[in-house]
Amino acid sequence: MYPIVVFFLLLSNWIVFSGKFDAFHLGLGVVSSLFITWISQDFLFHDRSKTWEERMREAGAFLQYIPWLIVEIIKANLHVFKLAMTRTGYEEVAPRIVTIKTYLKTDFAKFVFANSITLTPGTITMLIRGDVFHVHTMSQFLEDDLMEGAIERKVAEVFEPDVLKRKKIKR
Amino acid sequence: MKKTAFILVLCIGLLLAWAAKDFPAWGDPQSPASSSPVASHFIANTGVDTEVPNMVTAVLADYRGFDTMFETVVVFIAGLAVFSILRGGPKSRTRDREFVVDFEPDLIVTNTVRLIVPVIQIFAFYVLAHGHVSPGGGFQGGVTMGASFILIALSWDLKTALARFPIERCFTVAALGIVIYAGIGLLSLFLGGEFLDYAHLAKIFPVSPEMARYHAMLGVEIGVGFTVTAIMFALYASLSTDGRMRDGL
Amino acid sequence: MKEWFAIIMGASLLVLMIPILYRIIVGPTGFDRILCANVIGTKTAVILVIIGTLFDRVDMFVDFAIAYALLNFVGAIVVSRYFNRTVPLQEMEKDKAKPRRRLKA
Amino acid sequence: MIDTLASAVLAEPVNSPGWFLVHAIGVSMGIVGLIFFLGTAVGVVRFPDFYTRMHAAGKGDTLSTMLMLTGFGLVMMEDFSANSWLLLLKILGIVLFIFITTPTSSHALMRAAFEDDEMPLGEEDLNKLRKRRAKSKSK
Repeated sequence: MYPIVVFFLLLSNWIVFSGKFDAFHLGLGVVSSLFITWISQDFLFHDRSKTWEERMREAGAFLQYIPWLIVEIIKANLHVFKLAMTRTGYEEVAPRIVTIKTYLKTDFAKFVFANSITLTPGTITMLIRGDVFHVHTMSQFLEDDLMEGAIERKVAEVFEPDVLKRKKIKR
Repeated sequence: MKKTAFILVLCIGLLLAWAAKDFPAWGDPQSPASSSPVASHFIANTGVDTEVPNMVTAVLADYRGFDTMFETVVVFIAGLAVFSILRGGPKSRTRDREFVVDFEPDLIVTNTVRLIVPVIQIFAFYVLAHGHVSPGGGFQGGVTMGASFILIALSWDLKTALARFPIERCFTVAALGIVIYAGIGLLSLFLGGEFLDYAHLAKIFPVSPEMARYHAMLGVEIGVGFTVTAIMFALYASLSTDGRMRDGL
Repeated sequence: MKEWFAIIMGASLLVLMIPILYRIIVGPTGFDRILCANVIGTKTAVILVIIGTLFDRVDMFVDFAIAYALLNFVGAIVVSRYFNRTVPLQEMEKDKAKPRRRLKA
Repeated sequence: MIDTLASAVLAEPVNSPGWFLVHAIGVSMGIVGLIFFLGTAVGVVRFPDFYTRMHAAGKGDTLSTMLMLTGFGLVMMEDFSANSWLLLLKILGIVLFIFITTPTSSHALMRAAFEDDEMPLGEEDLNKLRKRRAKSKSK
């Protein structure tokens, strides 16, 4: 099942690249998609124990997550712009390294979380060791924002709703 | 010392910029390169002879196919030479030292690479297969494909990449590429033409001679792509580990 | 109008690259230089699309831009990996006097 | 065939107000990207150490490149034929690629710098820097 999905993803990719719809070029596309499915289909969809309903729900939730992330990226850029261009902003610069511990379990969720941290205002993930993230921050108030865990909760809503549920019951 | 070097570089740069003003203008029909009889022959006849829109590919893989074939052989020999010098030569000083790998695969980098490696590979195949309509071809596609394997080796370690593409298979694939190229040439030789005269392939395939040249060019490009991919990866694997093929970069 | 937009964008991108070039030349550490080279590499993808607009062959230049963005990423990974490189054992023992500063997991 | 199909469904003359709107959105996206890139360039020069410069470069680079490429993609749309849709999709593909890879490469460089014993700016260094700046200002 998974190889077939990978094959069709690669074929659609080929069609976007190629932009030719005659039989010869489409045939070439089918052959090369088959070849790449053969040599490297295990890269995509690393965790194959998930059901397809789960995957579809994840994809839908992730599409809702993207607009929020884009708003955050714009905020991050305005923040950098403020720090770089104004004198008061420059005085604010007080870099530090913050250590946070995450409750996310899977690698992909951690990856999305780390890249979201990098793209949100004033923070960049520096080092990951297991569950512990070392984050470089620009100034104090951003740090508090990070410790509250808004990004983490959003990522957990997308990829690991069970973890979130269990945590709520514990509380 | 740094300043002298900087001034020297600046002087050479200015000299080159000054010399560049003597070049003919871009796309000038009167420039020596465009007005030579060979160029005008290619420009006039490529479309008629081969139906390939991209003249560069037609010149490279058809009119000067002999040249390109031995370029590929040179690439193959270079890879073989680097491999055998580092691997089989007299024991060098570095080979006896013990190495420590002070690195663990990075979670973010590996996940990104997981997402983009299949895309890179399909892009490489696209570049290879569309060499006759847009810029691209065997060399470019092969380099992109090799870069995808090098990316795997960089983000995990060399062992993971070698498990996907063992070094023995590298040289098999590289030799296979040359065999494909020379095989197409020999086939046209046996069909009554000259070596690499693809038009004669139309005798056994149900296509016109022009389309035979068109498709044979694609086959030749695929051969070049095989060789370049395998040799790129073999070069990286040999050079990054001093030929030991373990615990490298 | 399209051509003028492309020309103005390209010219201002080139002007804005001057500060980044300054950081490449002056930059106290090697990492600054790599970082700025990476920024310029990303912007080169944009400039390739602009050149494509000027020559009216965008379909062709977009391919170059994809390849350039890709190789830029590979370059950043190569450099970052090079600094975690394999160290010969003898040299590492020599270095032990100077402890490596690390965060604990 | 697909060309005729697409143009039959989405036929609209090039000079209509709808097209003007699309092109205006593209141009303004490009200009906003340019402004963010100005922030990046100034930040790269002004910030005190490698890690803070990485903040400027990593964030500004992602958004400004994305905005500029999307803007160009919109400006280049002239009809709704299949080819121009595919071109827009290709450019959006580059945008997606940059969206995934730039944070990753900035993380990788940051990690490499940290493991190569390049220490981030501490509190004392910052205070020293501020004092020096204040002194130069009073002069």
